[in-house]
Amino acid sequence: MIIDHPLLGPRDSSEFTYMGDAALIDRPDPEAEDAAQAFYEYAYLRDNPAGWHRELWFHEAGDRSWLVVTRNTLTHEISKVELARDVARSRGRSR
Amino acid sequence: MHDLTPTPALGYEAQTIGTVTITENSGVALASVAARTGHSDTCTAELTSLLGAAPRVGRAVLHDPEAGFWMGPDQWMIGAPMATHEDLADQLKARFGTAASITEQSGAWVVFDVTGDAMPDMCELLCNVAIRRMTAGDVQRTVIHQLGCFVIRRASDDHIRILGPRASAGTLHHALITAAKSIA
Amino acid sequence: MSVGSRTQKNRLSGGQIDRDTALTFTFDGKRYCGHGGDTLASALLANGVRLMGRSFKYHRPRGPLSAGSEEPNALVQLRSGARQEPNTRATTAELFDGLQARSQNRLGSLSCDLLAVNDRLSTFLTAGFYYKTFMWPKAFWERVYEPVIRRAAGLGSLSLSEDPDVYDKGFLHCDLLVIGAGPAGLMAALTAARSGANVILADEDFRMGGRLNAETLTIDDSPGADWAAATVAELAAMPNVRLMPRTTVIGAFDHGIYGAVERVSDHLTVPHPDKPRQILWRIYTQRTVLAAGAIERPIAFPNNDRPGIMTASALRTYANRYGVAVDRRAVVFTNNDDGHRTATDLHAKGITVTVVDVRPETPRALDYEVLAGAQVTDTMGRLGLTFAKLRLADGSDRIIECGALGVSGGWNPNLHLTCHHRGRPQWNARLAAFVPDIRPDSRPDSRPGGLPEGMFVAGAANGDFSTAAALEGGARAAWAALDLGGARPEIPQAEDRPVNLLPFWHVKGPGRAWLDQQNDVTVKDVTLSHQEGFTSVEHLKRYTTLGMATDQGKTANLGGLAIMAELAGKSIPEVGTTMFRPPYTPVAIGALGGRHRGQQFHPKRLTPSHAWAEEQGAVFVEVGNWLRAQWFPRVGETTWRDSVDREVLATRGSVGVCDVTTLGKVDVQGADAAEFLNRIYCNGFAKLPVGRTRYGLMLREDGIALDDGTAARLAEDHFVVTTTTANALPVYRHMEFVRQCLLPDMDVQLISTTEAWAQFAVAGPKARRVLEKIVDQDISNAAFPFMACANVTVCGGLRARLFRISFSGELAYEIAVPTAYGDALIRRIMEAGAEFAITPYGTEALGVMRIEKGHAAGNELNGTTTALTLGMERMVSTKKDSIGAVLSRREGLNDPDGLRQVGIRPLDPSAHLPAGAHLMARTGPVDAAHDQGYVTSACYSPTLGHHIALAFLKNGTNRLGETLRLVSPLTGVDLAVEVCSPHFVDPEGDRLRA
Amino acid sequence: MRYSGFRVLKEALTGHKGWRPAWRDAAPRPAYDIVIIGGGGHGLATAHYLAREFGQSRIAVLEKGWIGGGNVGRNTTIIRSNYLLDGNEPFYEFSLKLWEGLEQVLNYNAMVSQRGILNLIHSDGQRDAFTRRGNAMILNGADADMLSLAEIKKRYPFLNTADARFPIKGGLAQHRGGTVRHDAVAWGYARSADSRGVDIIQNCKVTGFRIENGVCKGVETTRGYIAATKVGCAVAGHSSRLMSLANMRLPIESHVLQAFVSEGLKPVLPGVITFGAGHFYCSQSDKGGLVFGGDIDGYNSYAQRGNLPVVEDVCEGAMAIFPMLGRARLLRMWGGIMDMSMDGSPIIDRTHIDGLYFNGGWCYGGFKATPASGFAFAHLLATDSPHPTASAYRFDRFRKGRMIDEKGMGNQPNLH
Repeated sequence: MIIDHPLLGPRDSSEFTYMGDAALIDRPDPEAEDAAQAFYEYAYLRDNPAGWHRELWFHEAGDRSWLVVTRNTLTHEISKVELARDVARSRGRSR
Repeated sequence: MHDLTPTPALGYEAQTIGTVTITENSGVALASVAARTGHSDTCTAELTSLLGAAPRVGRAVLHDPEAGFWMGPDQWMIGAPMATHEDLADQLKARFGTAASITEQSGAWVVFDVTGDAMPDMCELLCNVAIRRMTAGDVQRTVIHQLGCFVIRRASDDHIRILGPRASAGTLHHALITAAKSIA
Repeated sequence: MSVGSRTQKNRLSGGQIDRDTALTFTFDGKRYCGHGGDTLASALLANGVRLMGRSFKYHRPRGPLSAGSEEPNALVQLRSGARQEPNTRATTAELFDGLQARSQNRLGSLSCDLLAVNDRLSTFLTAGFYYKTFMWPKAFWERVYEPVIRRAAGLGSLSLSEDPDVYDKGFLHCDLLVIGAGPAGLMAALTAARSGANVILADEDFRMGGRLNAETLTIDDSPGADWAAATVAELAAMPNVRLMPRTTVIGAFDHGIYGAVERVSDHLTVPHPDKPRQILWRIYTQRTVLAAGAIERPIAFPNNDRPGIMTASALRTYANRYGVAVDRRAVVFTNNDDGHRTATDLHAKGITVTVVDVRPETPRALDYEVLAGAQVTDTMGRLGLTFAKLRLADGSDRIIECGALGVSGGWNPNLHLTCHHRGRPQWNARLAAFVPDIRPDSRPDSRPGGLPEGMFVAGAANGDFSTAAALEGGARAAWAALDLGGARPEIPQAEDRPVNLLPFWHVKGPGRAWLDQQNDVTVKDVTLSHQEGFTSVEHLKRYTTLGMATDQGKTANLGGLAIMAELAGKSIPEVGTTMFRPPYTPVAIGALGGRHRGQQFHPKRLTPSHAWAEEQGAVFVEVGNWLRAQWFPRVGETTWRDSVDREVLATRGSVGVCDVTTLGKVDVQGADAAEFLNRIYCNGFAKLPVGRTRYGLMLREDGIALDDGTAARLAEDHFVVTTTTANALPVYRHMEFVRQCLLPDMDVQLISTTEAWAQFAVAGPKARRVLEKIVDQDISNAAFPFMACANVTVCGGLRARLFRISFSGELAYEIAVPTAYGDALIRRIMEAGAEFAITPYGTEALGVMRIEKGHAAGNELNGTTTALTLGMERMVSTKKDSIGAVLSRREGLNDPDGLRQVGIRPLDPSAHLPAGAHLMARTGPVDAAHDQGYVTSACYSPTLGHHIALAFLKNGTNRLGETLRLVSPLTGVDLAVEVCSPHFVDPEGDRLRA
Repeated sequence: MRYSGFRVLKEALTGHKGWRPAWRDAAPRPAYDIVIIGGGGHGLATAHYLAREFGQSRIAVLEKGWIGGGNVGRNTTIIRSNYLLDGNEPFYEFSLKLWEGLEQVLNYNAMVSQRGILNLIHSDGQRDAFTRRGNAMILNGADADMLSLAEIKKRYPFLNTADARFPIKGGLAQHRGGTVRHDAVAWGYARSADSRGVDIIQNCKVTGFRIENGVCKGVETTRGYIAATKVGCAVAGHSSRLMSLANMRLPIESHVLQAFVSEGLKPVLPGVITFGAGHFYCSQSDKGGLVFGGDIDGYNSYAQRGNLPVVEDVCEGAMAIFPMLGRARLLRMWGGIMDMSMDGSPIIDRTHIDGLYFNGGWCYGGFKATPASGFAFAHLLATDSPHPTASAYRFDRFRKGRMIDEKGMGNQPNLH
């Protein structure tokens, strides 16, 4: 597969390491009442869609960026690639 | 002044196979510069004053004595002659202060210069870079025989510089020699 | 009379062979002569040899069915010795001087194969018979039946010695990849190349031109083969074109990546030294034109598998391209006009030919016999065709003497690669064949079952069978693929005959009619398969093995489908479709392995002291890709234990040194570095003072221990984190994930510096005395206490890092210098330590000392242990958030009866404790249900004089002093042990602080 | 109709007129006691054991395509019970024992071949881990044998021991492990279930569950509504898609695993062998093809195809230990959809919806589990209590922190 890196352009997926659903960015609040349940769902439950999937890839043999890749799990077509850091910020994560 | 002598990663003689010459270059001091949060502009400015320009994404600035290339977002690798810049990291720290995180990298890398007409054919057997599309100053981090390497297209058309992990210098050199023989 | 042609009784005039080069070769030991440009098959046929192999199941005599890579029958064992190469298609094997080939899958000689008895038993050996028998008596399957079956099965054999040839892999990038160099492919390549695009043209054949080399038709009034040669020459002269003959594109992978195998040396007696036999190319292309042509399909009729019976186009190819008459008397059996083209060409070569056409209305021929409405109903000839039996239009029978029978059931577009993204071919009734699915919504690759992204199909592969249509289609495909504007390219003049065909699949009647010739699948087998309910195409394939042979049923699948459709009373597309998976043709495993063999399988990582350690005669061990000194044998030491015990005692007694460069090192800088580590480690780091080091435990988010190590604070905004050797990469990746994805606004920067620093542990009571001679600064206990760290200088000013940390439990330091100075430093340390008899120690002694201290390592951090298991529960801070904190509180991970780390010592001091042994109650049953835990690490402790071990024991912390039974049934160990503290040596840690 | 050598002879002599379909191509009835979704190995085995062992009747198996078309028809055919953890080993040993008597039970020759499986050892750490595992196997009543390099070389003389990057130091063998003709397993179970009255309904895709007040009443299908007292789901790689119809999210990701077969060759490999320092395992089928595989591609996929890097990785492993394979040719590659669970172990459990049961999360190890999975699922469906050997395969183990993590890789499915 080829991942169109937002900074570097097309790169072979073998340069990357895969982690999984980009929902892993949305780490729950450990202080929350339902933290135990929230962390259980966060760590273990997946939508696992047959179709479009937002997922995390690490450019291990490249610029060491974590990327959020939107890929179709039925066809492997990739429609969007973003820097995970930008996505994380846009989802309200900071420090 | 200390009395320890450095040893090169391999210390092999330059080797010419067919038209390709492979040379270990142990004369390069290296240090990385990573911009602290909110200081990328300061870093860009400093890099410009140091190299004449801040290396853009996927590019190197082939400048003397210091040269530099882009490593990652807000991160650059600076290289300079070991003879004059062994303390490159300290020099850079002094220059960038708290605007950047400086990390000494000299020991981490083995540097090979590969030159010759058949260099592109050799690259095609080594790594997944579109070598014939690369122009002077293009840099790509890639994989050679499972090793993470930087491939830098130097000024002259038939010259690339390869930075690879020093501990695997032997493996990397073997891969280069094998490929050179294969296309010779 | 050309050289060597005296023996070639079936050699005709003409063809694209070099009659001036005589190539001698052997088949089953007999010497023959052929010419440059021959394949093994064409050369054997020229020599009058039709019998080339035996079928898989019935061991029927077989000769070539085709003249290409779709060949099911003529498989031979090529070359000899370590280069022996099973199952090679004689029809594509390029002839070279000294070629050795042997027939395979036979018992006895090829002409007298004892296993041909299976043919006599064929009525018992029908499809799937083995599922119904061999079940009694039970034990007999493995003891009797299976061994016999295994011996009989299989085709060729491997040499069993290492492949002496090497293989390369490479990467190519282009704008347009053209697959197939026939009229369509050449026209596509030409069109694209003239537009300036970077073009790769790949063809599996050693001579480009495709069918044009095998036909007599003309392009622009010159022979097609000449036009092809001229076009190839023009392309070869263009800098933006790469011509790749002898290159098979094996698969279409995601996003325009194609695998291709270039046979660099297979046409040479042996490859040139240092040159590969083959190269696996990964071709990265924007667009692809598939112009792979079409494959003629046979018609099934009784005994249609005898040597001499082949596709009509194969007969034509042998005559036109190779100047070979399979026999001087030929019959062509056809259901379409193309069969008549074969007859015409054969006749022109002086071959007596009769056309048997199933159609009542057929083209006329003046100079040879055409039998309309006739069929071939049977054939004769034990080892090769001698007679064909015909049923004429009037119902009468006729027997014709012939040694060659060409069969044409129509052509199938070669759409293999269009299926690699699970594209489903569409049925085309006019051609009675499946054609690629080129419906618009099948591109881009937006739905399963579409064409591979960026692929365009042209020529016969697309169902355009005339030469004119191929040329036009090739040009159009390139035009569309590259989105070229301007004037359309000029298309040369060529024949444009329409396809004229009456679908006809098999001749009814008694006797076996073969569909899959290699796997011996007959029409009867398909009938039985239908009768037993295996009617879907998937069931048919699996039950009868139709299309599962080395040719993937390229000539067989559609026939099988057609028969099944007939039986099920459905249309062919209703029954199913023909799908193909990569590779297009079988690929040498060596080519896919490339140079990653032997010592080069994985890279080697050498420590900075490697050369020095070798001088010391160290024994090395693989730790991941690292080579580390395991121990340093000395003269007189007979076992590894002698060396390891000495190294441990010397270190604990005086001082030892060990290269610990392999530990992962991550440079953590930035204003928020401390807070960042506070989140990464389960224990606190925010308040760690500058100049101090702290042991840290990292958890995964699921609460399980990920890794442990130390973090040294060199400055307010600068830490150096160490990881275990094995986890260096995963931990760095994890830290980057937390940094970029969870805490994106923290001011922290990470760089892995594992290899930038050479690091040595200097341990033992005399460690300080040694380092005082090396470090330029004051390192007295007061100035540099336990867990201190600092940037220092050594040997008069070399920048270095010093950490007072200890894995061994002794007074110890780790000293780091830039890697280039590692070799010099270890030598200097040895000099400085000489007066204290400093002893280099390896990973074994390191392991012994850490077990003696009860430090966890890889065997304990096995991905299922928690801080609690390791006895570090107090480290998990409840005051702050850190990765893994929340889920580490789950009940299952806090079970009071859960596993806890303990020490184990044998009651009998001479007893040996094996790691991996399990713990049982002193009395009671020994089984899984009563398992109490297991031994993680064990060693002989020279310090204590007996074996010791670390173990995980249920509720272990509260069972110190208890006697247990340690069992290892696997290795026959069963002994009594006592549970004790895991801290065997210096539990108070006084030595560390000395 | 009983199969036997005698029957084969008789039919041969009478023109094979007597053979009947191995199973009826049944049409759906309006209602069943138990509906199994998924006509793969596990679903068909479940139906067989429900009928044979638990006296259930009115059973249907719904298959969206043709039976046996999923992973049971696309795998490397290995059976073994060489597991480490108490949650797993008893179950897989139970499965292996069921394999041992399968053909006689089914009256179908699935060619169960206990030719032995060997895991190579390349480091001391690995030896410790395998020793612990071998002991766990024996303590669970299975067989295990630690072999020396010399013993291994006797069986595999052409292993690369001369020039190996990671020298072979020994191996853990399970002699009762081996291979089975995979398609025959599906057909054999189907034929047996059918003969016991089970309706096997092909080309019947489930499009929804009818759930009322937390109770599952039946399933909507492409062939109409089918009422059922109990519905069992066994659809492997498609588990998440199916259960989402009941608004369930699973601790599962679907990944592609590629497998490979070579051209037919005369016998070279006596048993099943796995490389411990790379991704490669291999056996040789009775037809002569080398059947081999390695690691999953590593990304979520339902595409049933993989990519070149993994093909190369596997063949590099092959060349590393068997450099004599260089001239053998890879004939075919395919990709299956693996239901990779969060701890690498399966789930056989009730769901929070009454009458709806789940069997999945088999990762790439489902084939060897087929008999026990079918038996245990049948047990659960028939008795509403877990089979003793499958009592750990519960949904709630993740919430409770009782993962069954053989490899210790944690909650990242592609690492298992």
